[in-house]
Amino acid sequence: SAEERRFAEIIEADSRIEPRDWMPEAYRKTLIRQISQHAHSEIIGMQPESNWITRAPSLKRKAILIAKVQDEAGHGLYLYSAAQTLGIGREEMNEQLLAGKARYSSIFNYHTPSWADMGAIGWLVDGAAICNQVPLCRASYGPYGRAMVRICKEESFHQRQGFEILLELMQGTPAQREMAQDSVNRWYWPSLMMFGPPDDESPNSAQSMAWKIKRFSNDELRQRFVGMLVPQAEALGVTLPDPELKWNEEKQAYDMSEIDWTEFQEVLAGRGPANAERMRRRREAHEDGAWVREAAAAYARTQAERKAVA
Amino acid sequence: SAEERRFAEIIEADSRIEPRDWMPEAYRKTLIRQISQHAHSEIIGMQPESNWITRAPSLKRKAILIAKVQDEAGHGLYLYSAAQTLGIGREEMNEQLLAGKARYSSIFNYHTPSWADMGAIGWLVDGAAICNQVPLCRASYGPYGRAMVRICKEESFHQRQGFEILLELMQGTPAQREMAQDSVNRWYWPSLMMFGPPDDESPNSAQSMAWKIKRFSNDELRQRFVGMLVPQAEALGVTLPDPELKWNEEKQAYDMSEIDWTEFQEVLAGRGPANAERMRRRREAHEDGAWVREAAAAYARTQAERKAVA
Amino acid sequence: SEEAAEYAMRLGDDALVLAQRLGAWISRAPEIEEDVALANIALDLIGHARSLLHYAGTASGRSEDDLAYFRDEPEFRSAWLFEQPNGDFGHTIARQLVAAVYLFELYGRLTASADPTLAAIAAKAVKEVDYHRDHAVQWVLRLAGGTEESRRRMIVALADIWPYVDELFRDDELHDALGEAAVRPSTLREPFDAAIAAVFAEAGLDEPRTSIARGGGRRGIHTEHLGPMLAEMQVLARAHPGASW
Amino acid sequence: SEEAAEYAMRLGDDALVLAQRLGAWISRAPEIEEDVALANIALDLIGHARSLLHYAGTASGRSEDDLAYFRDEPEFRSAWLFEQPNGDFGHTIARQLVAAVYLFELYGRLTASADPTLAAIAAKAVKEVDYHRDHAVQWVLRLAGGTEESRRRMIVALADIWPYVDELFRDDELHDALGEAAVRPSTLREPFDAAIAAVFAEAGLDEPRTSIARGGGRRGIHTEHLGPMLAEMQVLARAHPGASW
Repeated sequence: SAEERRFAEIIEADSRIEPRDWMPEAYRKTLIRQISQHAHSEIIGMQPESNWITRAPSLKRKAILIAKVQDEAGHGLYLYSAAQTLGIGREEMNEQLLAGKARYSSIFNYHTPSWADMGAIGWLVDGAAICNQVPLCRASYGPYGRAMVRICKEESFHQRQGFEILLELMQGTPAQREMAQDSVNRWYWPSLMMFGPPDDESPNSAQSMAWKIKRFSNDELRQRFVGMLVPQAEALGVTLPDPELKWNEEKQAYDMSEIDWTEFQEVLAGRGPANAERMRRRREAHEDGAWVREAAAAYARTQAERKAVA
Repeated sequence: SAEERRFAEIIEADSRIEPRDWMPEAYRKTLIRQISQHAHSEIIGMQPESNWITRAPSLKRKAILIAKVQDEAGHGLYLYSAAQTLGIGREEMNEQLLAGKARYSSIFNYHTPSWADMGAIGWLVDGAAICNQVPLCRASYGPYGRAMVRICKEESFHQRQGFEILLELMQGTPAQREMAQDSVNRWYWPSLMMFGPPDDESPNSAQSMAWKIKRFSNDELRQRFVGMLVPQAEALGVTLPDPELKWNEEKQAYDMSEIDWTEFQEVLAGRGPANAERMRRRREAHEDGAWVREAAAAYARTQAERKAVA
Repeated sequence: SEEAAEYAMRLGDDALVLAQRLGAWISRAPEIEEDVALANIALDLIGHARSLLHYAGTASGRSEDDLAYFRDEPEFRSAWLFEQPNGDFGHTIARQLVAAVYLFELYGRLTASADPTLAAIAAKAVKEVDYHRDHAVQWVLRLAGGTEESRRRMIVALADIWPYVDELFRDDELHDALGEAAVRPSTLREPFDAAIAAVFAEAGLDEPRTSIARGGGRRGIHTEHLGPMLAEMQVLARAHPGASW
Repeated sequence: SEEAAEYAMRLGDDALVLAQRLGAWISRAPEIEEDVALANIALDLIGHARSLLHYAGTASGRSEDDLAYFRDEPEFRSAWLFEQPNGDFGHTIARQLVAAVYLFELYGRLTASADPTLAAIAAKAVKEVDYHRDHAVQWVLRLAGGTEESRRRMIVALADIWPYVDELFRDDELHDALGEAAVRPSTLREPFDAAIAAVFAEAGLDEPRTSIARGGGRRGIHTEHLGPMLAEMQVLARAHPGASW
């Protein structure tokens, strides 16, 4: 049809699809799934870091941490808005999350037992997120691409802050250095898993790449990320916990140990360290806040009626 | 009337009035007021000590403290039962407390900023309570007198434990000794106020003594208490914070500085350190527990109906 | 001067304690927009606390973190209002209303302080607390004018918080000693009452008639809420004395 | 032996962490009778913790208080169930149900331990946890069979707690090493399931179908709930190292 042709042309031209443009139903569904998953990840992702807001060891770090978690809430809001342009309501997305029907990034099912995790999350998790997300700034769906531009800017700021936390620890006392290394040991592999399964086992990737929602394969992005980490780890003085990790001149890529994909599958299946905690906290915040949201809605209605009468 | 005569005879004979005996309405009201106030004091009195349950500095002390607060809950329950024999319901007493219509002992409107307060409360507050309460074991109203026998036994145990906490602190580090002395400084005067206003300003006392609910005057009890404290303070090595305190051979009583009765009146009028906190906690526990009590009542009804049918 | 340091410490502790309380909301708020808003307010307050405690510490060679993490409860100078527990969202809003209206009046006048450091801190802070005030007022209106349940909760929350209002407006020798460098708290009472009365009038609320809590925060006397809060706030810093973060 | 000490530490930490949680209820329970009952259970558990940690410490010359107050989070050996927050009363009861049924089966078998100290501790404890079990069961029946609201809350609470059941029944090398001195956790699963099934049948509840939490408490890996709890529990003891109380 003419619509389909026009859609294909826009994609072909690396131009943007906008909310009022026609789009294939599968494209819409894929985007809703991906954007809402991304939004949920920002929201659930607040939890592991909020764990240290009340215990942050200096006022400067407390402020930086609050600002970071606040940014995540903000990212969640932009992304929910972007998803809403595709015709799904925020309440519906939230229900899907609470019912376990919508996913969020598995990385947030890990715990943050130590302050150093505030550094490792910034350096590794936000670092991996950036590698994943920078290409999304050119995503074919306009509202998503534009949200990602804003988000990526802030994420790279977060990554630098995480690096600084680790750097401060690595230049500190033996206990602080140990704390930093332990945290890197715990977060390194989960952060590599953030790029998703190896290319030959990633079923949705081909279509997403054709639609220019996605622009690089999982393994390409993972390689790029590791390449970025290696010199930074040296600068920090931390050891990346992979004895096989080294540059392969021939392949022009890093050799690495095989990733433990059963771990990935376990967390995905709900058996990660913190899946139950994360969902409980979200549900309780939502339920405890119900009376507040109802009050705000009722008040807004009354005000609108008054204005209508006046 | 014959009833009045019989009542007077029982009182005269130092025998006990029992729930089914006739009694003057004023006697009943006085008792309800006094017993429910005493019950409320036990319940509100759990709060200042529960403040340290989660932070008690050794497991032994944690256990002793929990046991003590538990005893207070138990005393509250006996006393509510005793009051119920006079024809008032527990829910009604609780409503009076939450509405600010029933009192509790002002002493519990003081805070417990330090661990040493667990010692000072036992030594001074429970000590004063015992002096007040031992005579009540002979109170003319049977259920009250019997409840007091049981309570007094436990209170004297608590007093000894409080003394031991202070003794341990006074034999400890300089910081611990300072903690103990500071706490005694804060609790000494409020504990003396627990005996109530001076005899010449205590309007209800005369009738209560005639009815043998009360058997010694406020000032008599206060003197007895101070006489008990002086040698114990010496044994502890703490200073009682009254420079005027000394034995007066002539009067056969202790001279002491004048008590600051405006402080007493302030706390009584709701302007003590913790009045608002105490009532808020009690109200919140009651409200948060409403669904649980309703469930228990509904379940009991269902079970009773099932038994009736079977 | 030592007096200016003490004064800055009082204001700094108020801000720090309130920021710590608000920080505990983040990721638990009734809606994401409120996670953002409460985080924003907490951030502003930490900013104020840092400036004020930095200034308070210069006299004695202590850093903002020395003051925040290595003082014990009796050395904290915050008023009782700020350490009151978060409670439900209504309690947090009631506490915010009182805090923000008070701080707005205070910082507004402190911009004219004879102490240039305090004046500069106040000039920045007053714009921020103006936003906090607006945030609290809007929520009081919404909760009081929302549902029956929200109105009931708002009224309970205001009654629970009101005993802690009085302490904020008490003068003591420090204000005498500081003269034009400080703001006399008693002078803020009238504008505070007027601002609150306007909010209550719009919300159809009566001013709560409650007892007045004794207070004593300015002398290091606190309610039973501060101790456990400090235990959590200071635990990591104290486990690594001398470390830098 | 070192293994027996490690085993005693696991059991002792379970008891201590749960007692600390229950201690926070006292003066806040839904009725005074429950203040008494929860205090009673907390007291029993502290008793168990003291005996077990005393025994655990003898090998390394540490006292029960050294172990309770001067270990950091990664040295605690409690399972994740016990550190779960109190939540509403339903959550506390759900946690109590699992804990008490598990501990009853465990201590019942541990009375036959080849280690006479553990056997003696278990012999005393089993009678007490029998009461805890009865307390929890009665409340599950009341809440499930009470009002609509209480039934809804009980079901939510059980679902929130159920992920933490599995960890309790996992064997590891320590149990191999201890042989007849310890109880193999996996052997308790069947009686646990049977006891729970009976309660659920009477209460008209289905067993929650939830995910299984990973656990790791026995290796010092904990949820985000333990850290803040320890900060509060240990604050005073750590402020006065070496002091006696």
